[in-house]
Amino acid sequence: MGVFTKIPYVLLGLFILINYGLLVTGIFRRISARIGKRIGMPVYQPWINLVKLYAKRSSVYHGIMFYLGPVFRLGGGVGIFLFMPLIFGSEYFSNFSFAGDLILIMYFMFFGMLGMALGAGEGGHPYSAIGISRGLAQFTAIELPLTFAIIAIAIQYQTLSLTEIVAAQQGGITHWVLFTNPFATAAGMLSFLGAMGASPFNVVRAPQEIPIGPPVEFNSGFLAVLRTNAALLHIVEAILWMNLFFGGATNWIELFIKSFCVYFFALFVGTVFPRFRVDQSIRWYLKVPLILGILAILYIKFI
Amino acid sequence: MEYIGLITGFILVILGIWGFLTQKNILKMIIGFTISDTGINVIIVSISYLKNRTAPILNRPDLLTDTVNKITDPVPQALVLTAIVIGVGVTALMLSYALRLYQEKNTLDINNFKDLKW
Amino acid sequence: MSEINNKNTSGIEKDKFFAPENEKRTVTAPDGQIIEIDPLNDYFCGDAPRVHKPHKNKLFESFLNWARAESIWVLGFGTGCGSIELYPLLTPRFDAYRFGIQMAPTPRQSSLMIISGYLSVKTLKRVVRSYEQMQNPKFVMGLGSCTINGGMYWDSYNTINRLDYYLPVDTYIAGCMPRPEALLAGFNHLKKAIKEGKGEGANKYAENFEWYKANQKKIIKDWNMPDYNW
Amino acid sequence: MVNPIHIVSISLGVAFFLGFLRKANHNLTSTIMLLAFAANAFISAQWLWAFIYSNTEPFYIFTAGFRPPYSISLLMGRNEAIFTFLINIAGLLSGIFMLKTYLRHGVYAMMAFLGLILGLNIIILTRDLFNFFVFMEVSSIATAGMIILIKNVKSVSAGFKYIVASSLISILLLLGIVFIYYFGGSLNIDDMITNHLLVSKGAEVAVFLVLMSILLELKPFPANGWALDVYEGSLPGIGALLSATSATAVYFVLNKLLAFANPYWYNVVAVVGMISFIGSNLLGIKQKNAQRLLGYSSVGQIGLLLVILGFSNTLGEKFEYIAFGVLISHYLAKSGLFWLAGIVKQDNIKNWAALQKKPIFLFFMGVFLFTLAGFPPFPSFFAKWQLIMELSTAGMYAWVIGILFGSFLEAVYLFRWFGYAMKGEHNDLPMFELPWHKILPVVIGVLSVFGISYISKDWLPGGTSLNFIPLYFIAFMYLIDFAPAKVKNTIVILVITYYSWLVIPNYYNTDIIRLIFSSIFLIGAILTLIPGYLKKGSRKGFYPAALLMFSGLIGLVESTNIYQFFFSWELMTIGSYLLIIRGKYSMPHAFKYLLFSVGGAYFMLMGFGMAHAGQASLSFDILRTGVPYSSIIFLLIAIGFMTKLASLGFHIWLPGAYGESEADVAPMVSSILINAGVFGFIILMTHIPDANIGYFNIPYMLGWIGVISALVGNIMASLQEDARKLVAYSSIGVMGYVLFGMAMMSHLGWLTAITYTINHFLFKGLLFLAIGGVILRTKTFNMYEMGGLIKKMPWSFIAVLIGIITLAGIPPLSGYAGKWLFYNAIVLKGWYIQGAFIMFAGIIAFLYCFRLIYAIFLGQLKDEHRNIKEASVWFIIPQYIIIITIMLFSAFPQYVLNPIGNWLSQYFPNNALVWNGSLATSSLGYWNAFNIMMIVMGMFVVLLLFLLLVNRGSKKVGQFDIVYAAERPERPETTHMAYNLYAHYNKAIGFLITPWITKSWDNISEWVNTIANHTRKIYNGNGQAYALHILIYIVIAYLIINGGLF
Amino acid sequence: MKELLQRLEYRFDVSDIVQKRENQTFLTIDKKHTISLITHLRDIENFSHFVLLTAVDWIEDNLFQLTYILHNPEVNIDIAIRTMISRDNPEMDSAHHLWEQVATYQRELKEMFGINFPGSPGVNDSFILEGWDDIPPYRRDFDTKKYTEETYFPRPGRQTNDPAEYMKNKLYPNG
Repeated sequence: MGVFTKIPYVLLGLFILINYGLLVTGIFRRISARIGKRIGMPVYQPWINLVKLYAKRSSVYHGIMFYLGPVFRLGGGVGIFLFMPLIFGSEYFSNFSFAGDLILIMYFMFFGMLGMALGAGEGGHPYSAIGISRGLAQFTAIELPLTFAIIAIAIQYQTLSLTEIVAAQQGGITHWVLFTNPFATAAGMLSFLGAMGASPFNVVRAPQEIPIGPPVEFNSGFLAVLRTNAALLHIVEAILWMNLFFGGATNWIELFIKSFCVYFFALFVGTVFPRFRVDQSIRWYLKVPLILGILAILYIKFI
Repeated sequence: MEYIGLITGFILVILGIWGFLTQKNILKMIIGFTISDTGINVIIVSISYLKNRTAPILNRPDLLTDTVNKITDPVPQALVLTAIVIGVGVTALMLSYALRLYQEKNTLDINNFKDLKW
Repeated sequence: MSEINNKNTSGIEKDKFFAPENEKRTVTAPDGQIIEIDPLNDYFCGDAPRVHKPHKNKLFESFLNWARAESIWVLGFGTGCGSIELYPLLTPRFDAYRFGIQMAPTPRQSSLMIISGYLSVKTLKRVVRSYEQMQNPKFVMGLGSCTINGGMYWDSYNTINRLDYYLPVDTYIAGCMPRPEALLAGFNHLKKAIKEGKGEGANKYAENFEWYKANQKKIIKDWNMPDYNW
Repeated sequence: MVNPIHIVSISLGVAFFLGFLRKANHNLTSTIMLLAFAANAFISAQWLWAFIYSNTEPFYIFTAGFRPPYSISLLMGRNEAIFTFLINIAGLLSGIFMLKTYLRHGVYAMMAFLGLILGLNIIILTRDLFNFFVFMEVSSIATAGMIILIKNVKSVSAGFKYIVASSLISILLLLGIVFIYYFGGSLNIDDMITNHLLVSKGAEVAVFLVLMSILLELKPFPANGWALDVYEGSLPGIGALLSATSATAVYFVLNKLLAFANPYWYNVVAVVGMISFIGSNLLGIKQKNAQRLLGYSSVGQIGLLLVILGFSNTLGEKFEYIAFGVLISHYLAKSGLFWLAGIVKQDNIKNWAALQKKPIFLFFMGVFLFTLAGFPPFPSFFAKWQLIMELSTAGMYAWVIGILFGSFLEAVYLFRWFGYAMKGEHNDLPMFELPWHKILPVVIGVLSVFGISYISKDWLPGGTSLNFIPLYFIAFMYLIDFAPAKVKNTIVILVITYYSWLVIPNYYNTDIIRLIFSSIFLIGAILTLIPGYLKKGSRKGFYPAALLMFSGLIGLVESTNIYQFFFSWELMTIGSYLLIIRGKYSMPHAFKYLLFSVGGAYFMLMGFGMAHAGQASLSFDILRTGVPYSSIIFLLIAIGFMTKLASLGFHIWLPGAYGESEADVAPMVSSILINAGVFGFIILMTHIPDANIGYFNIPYMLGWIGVISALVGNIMASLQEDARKLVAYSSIGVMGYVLFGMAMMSHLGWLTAITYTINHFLFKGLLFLAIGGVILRTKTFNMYEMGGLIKKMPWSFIAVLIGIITLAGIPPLSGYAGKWLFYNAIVLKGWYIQGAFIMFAGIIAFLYCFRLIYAIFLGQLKDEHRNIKEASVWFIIPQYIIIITIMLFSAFPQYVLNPIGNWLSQYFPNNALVWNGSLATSSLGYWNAFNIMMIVMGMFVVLLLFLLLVNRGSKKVGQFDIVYAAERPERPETTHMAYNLYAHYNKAIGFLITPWITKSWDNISEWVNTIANHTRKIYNGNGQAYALHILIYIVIAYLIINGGLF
Repeated sequence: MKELLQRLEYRFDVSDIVQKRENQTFLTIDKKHTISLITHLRDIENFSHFVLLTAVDWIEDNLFQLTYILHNPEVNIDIAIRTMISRDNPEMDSAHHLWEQVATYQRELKEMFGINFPGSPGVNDSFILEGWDDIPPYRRDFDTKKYTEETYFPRPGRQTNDPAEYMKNKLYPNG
């Protein structure tokens, strides 16, 4: 299939995933409200919020990077999406994964982070800088166990291609990395918590302390773009982790269910645990998840 | 007895060096040096000494024949002259140093001239 | 700081409260050039606000208004004692989230400002600044009698009597203090107003900008910000 | 041909004649004296000429009508001609130098001086022992006489100590000579040699006394306190004489007399020399007095000469060359430096900063110091190289270590001194006088250094293969140093362009690695020279130094054997040192840099020596075939390269050296120079593919060092406030990756390393240029003092943005290629744990990347920078050339990486990466650079249009129009959140970067200083104590020698 | 307490000693000796806690009364020191060197009553009122109602009751 014929399918997939991401966000707001014995906002609230933000009549910006920042940010989310095969075995929904493998996706996460950082930096707000410095610092620690987990998977399957990793996990639940290398899964899922920015690792946006961290200056359409990206990015990350550890998906239903479960994990932990300070979370990641990551490699190497 | 000159010379050299190293007064040090210098000279002369021979001065007719076996070695005697001259030169130089040092600090104690060290 | 004040005010009565941080000052650039800094002009945008007309398509505009009404983000800014009545709204008992009402941390991202009770002059300055930093469309809700006519502080030397002289108010909630139920009713009223297209406070503010500004400046004497805080 | 005896007759005659003229005009008398020296020099020169060019037979002079052994005889051979020539020239130049002194002190001083030179001439020429003694004494007395005649308060007591010591020595010497005569029956040296007269036990004692006396005359450590005091106390002119002439003559005599001694004496001489060399260089470290420092250095150099003499049999036919190289360097440099001391008239080495008032004298001093320290292209370099090679061939590694260690210690104090002179505070210091008669000898000295260098280079095997053309050009640049910087810059750029045109195409299609590195070095040179157009004035001294460095670098690439390689390496070191020290506060850092470079170079030299051992060739192949010790060779050479790569442990020089250097020097050294280490590793590792010591696999260890370097370098970079230090630490980090990649010893590992090298060259040059341009405008290095500059310097901002995207490895730019290759390499190699940590380090790079761009360009614009202009166009142009290169490399990496892969497959046969157009496929994954680029660009444009559509009519607001908790910011300084940005990170993992390495280096230097300080306390200033040292030295030597140690 | 008061009387010219509660005594001292009394209480008598500083406007006597309340936590005693200062030139020695927080009270008094405390840090900075240009509002000659009506756009038609009258009528409608 040529690149250009792929574009409609890619756009379709993008549309589905953004909406699915918004839906999941809404569902989770609802679930966490229930945990707090509230009724919670309607499931469709994220759509309304998004419409409202796009419908804001005025907006302010601070400079060219304030414009480009959200573009980079959304580019990061869309980029991960573009290079990730969604449905295993589906030629239509493998996106542009022919151009790069797992490493490309990993490093595309930085694309968005850099955009956020630059845009927020241009805003000139001290809280943005604090938030970004926290976010980046925490992210370094988060990536470490993930790196171990990915290397463990690469050793296990002798490939860095996401498609092949998923392919190798087909054929029953016991073929999932979850069972073939539980340590890698544990390390990966712990870093997933951080990657999702869920509590206890959400000090980056700490609303009470530094109003909302990096996006403090973003308004109206800029914020809308960021929100769109958040919806997309979180679900895409869930899909990535699903592909890595839980056998991927062969159809849309499986994709929805599995990614929902992965996503739910972050939510579940987040509603239960209080927030870490950033130095605490870094040190925590350099303890348990790091050891799990090393165990993952040792496990796959020697057992 | 034939080594008495040699032994005296050595004793003088050692005495001189001993004085040279232990006396704090510069003049006494110089005296120590001249003593050991003299000792060296004595040694040189006594080296040339060969038993039952005479000085290499051909003032007697009998010496003109078989000269080599009748006289002591003449070379050290030539050397000793040079050595004495040099010794005198060095002594004079040292004395002038002593004078200059005394002019500098009004003292002749070697311990007072430690401006330069380390 | 006081000395600067005194020096600056010598002789000129109207400059008595000219904020010292707004004084012109000179700095030396790295290349030796002397630069004069005029803080108000150099650091702030300072343009007057613009009227943003609603969308021409009525139907589309009403859809957008619906979204605006159903997604009210409240600026977390408690101006007076009434803010204590706001927080129960978020508890399971009242659960304002049901109505799409959320707290937002910064003015940039919020659409509703609640003036919760009496408003002293000192706070008014901050309120004006925060309000102006919110993006159009934006709404103001006056909470309690104090915002309506001064309430029990009507003759205080330092609290305003009528909020609508300073900000375009969309909804008042009477009471001293109004209970959270009253607040919910107020929110409903506000939503209705927005859906009806009456939530044009921001445009009203822009249209009557000079009047509002004159009123504000009348009581805020040490005006240390540009006329409009973008 | 004038009979050499006329040297004697002229000197004596003039000396006596002067006695009559003591009332005459001193101008006349001094002219006569100088003419006498000139005549002497002419005689020896004439003989020298004859010996060299017409193979004349050695010429014997017989006195008193007898033939030896019955009379005194003199010999004029080739060596005698050389040495007398040296001594007479030194006499002449010293005479000129001290002209004023002689004019003031009259004929007696001149007579003493003539006596000294006469004595030295004769002890060289004479073949008679007693004659030697006599003229030894004559020269001693003359020296002491000169010291006392030339009234100098300090020197009198030193002179007395001198005469005390020398008279003690003369007693021993005389005793020895007398007993030699007693036992051997002859005083003629030839006689003793040919007839083996000195074989009895008693004769050995006599020989012991004679040789020990001569050794003591050479002032061996530690029995040399008297000599040091004289060096310190006497006039510099006399110091020069003592150091250059007396020592030279006595050294020659020792050489002459060793012929009749028992062969074990060579070992004694070597040991004495080594103790002296290391000991006095150690003590020199603590020395602050310039002349005393020179004294220590003299002693050290003589020690080295003694070592060489001790190994003269081992060195064989190379002995003369080596000894001559070291001796002539010592002779010229030491007398030159003493003369400079006489010109500067500052005791404390810190006050030599006065030289900055006349920069040409700094140049002279530099020439002399580099000559002493054995840097190319000076003769001592060739000599030292050959010495190490020969000793290694003989397997004497302990001696090699000793020599290198001593040389290193010498470099420590010499270059600390040079640093003070170059960069010390000189405003309070008085200007020195510059009479012509003091300048002339120094200038002649400098010219002679160059002349001899030129002559001596060809006398070595492989010497002619050295590329001297760049050096000529450098000399030319020095000659036109007065020209405006712009003119010189143009000339240099044109020449380098022409040179690139000559060199680079040669490697096209033949040697991809050399193609890459020559491009990096030469094109990098051009790019980093472009900002030089900004400089006003003539920028003295910059271009020769820069060219020296670049010629060294390109020399590395062009070198085909270890000799050329090492030569270029040292050239590069000098050049970069001179460049780095130009920074305002960079003196201590440049010093550290030089020490590490010298230390590293000595490790390399040792390694090369071991490799050369037993193999006649000098080509790189001997590394491969240096079988028995190949692992150790690998380790030694690797340490040398690691100092340049600033790997952890050897990194402490880098941040300061790069951070404090000039704005356009920083990119030169950081993005170009540092690659020399990479190139070295490539050469090394392609020739020694694997190295194990015991159970330790050295590349494995190197890999870990790379990991830790990357980690620590990146964390350190994140915690810097100074922009240039940040980038400098990041260099440590990136070089950690490179080292790690190289150490993997796999196809992909190397490909990664080379990709990283190219990337590092590009982005680090870009960053340093951009930041240098900004700093030139803002006049501050602290990032938190900048901010908001994007509005004023958008071009620089874009450059930095591209730079950090590349650095951080964000797709689609070429940094990502490195990351992708890295993952593949790690997994294929099986270095998982290290690999994960090095990826962790790569992520930490984000922290400093963001800090760099945020703190400088984003955030709040400071008041001072409100009217600031964009960085100079001369900085912008090279940046954008680099950016275009990055873009091309990012989109079409296959054109570079594919040939590298092919080249690599000859070393690592499994071609791990398959290229299909722009699609690279490894056994693990795949990567299509061009497609990624296109997709990302397309996506970016679409999203940007979308956002523009959504936010049309957005309002641009001022810098203080931010939500500030309903307040307003008051000052940009307090609003710009940039100081200590990663405080929490420091809190979390700051313990990782406890500077224990810096501390341990500090401790080492502290220990060395303490040892030196305590040891030098034996020189307590008491003349008797010095005499006692001499005696004890002799006694211990006697016990050891007769104890059968040799 | 008694002994303490005796000691104080012995040393200082205090008057009007009124024991309001078992552990709280008010006393009056002239302006000159106030600070030395406070210092004495703090340093000798262990009154380590400064409770408050306030003022009363005795406009009829043309005086301001300053009240300093100190507390001795060891024996749980309060002493309130009253001193009268002239209303014409209201100025008092600063006590901020004894407790740092006194400066804040003094700043407030400066703003609200116009009593000056020379040397007190930041005493001239606005405290609660930003940009106040009328006479200090706590002075009794400041007519707050008039000021409000002039300044704050009172809403027409607002009815105001005197609370005392209103409650009286409501609770006891029959009088």
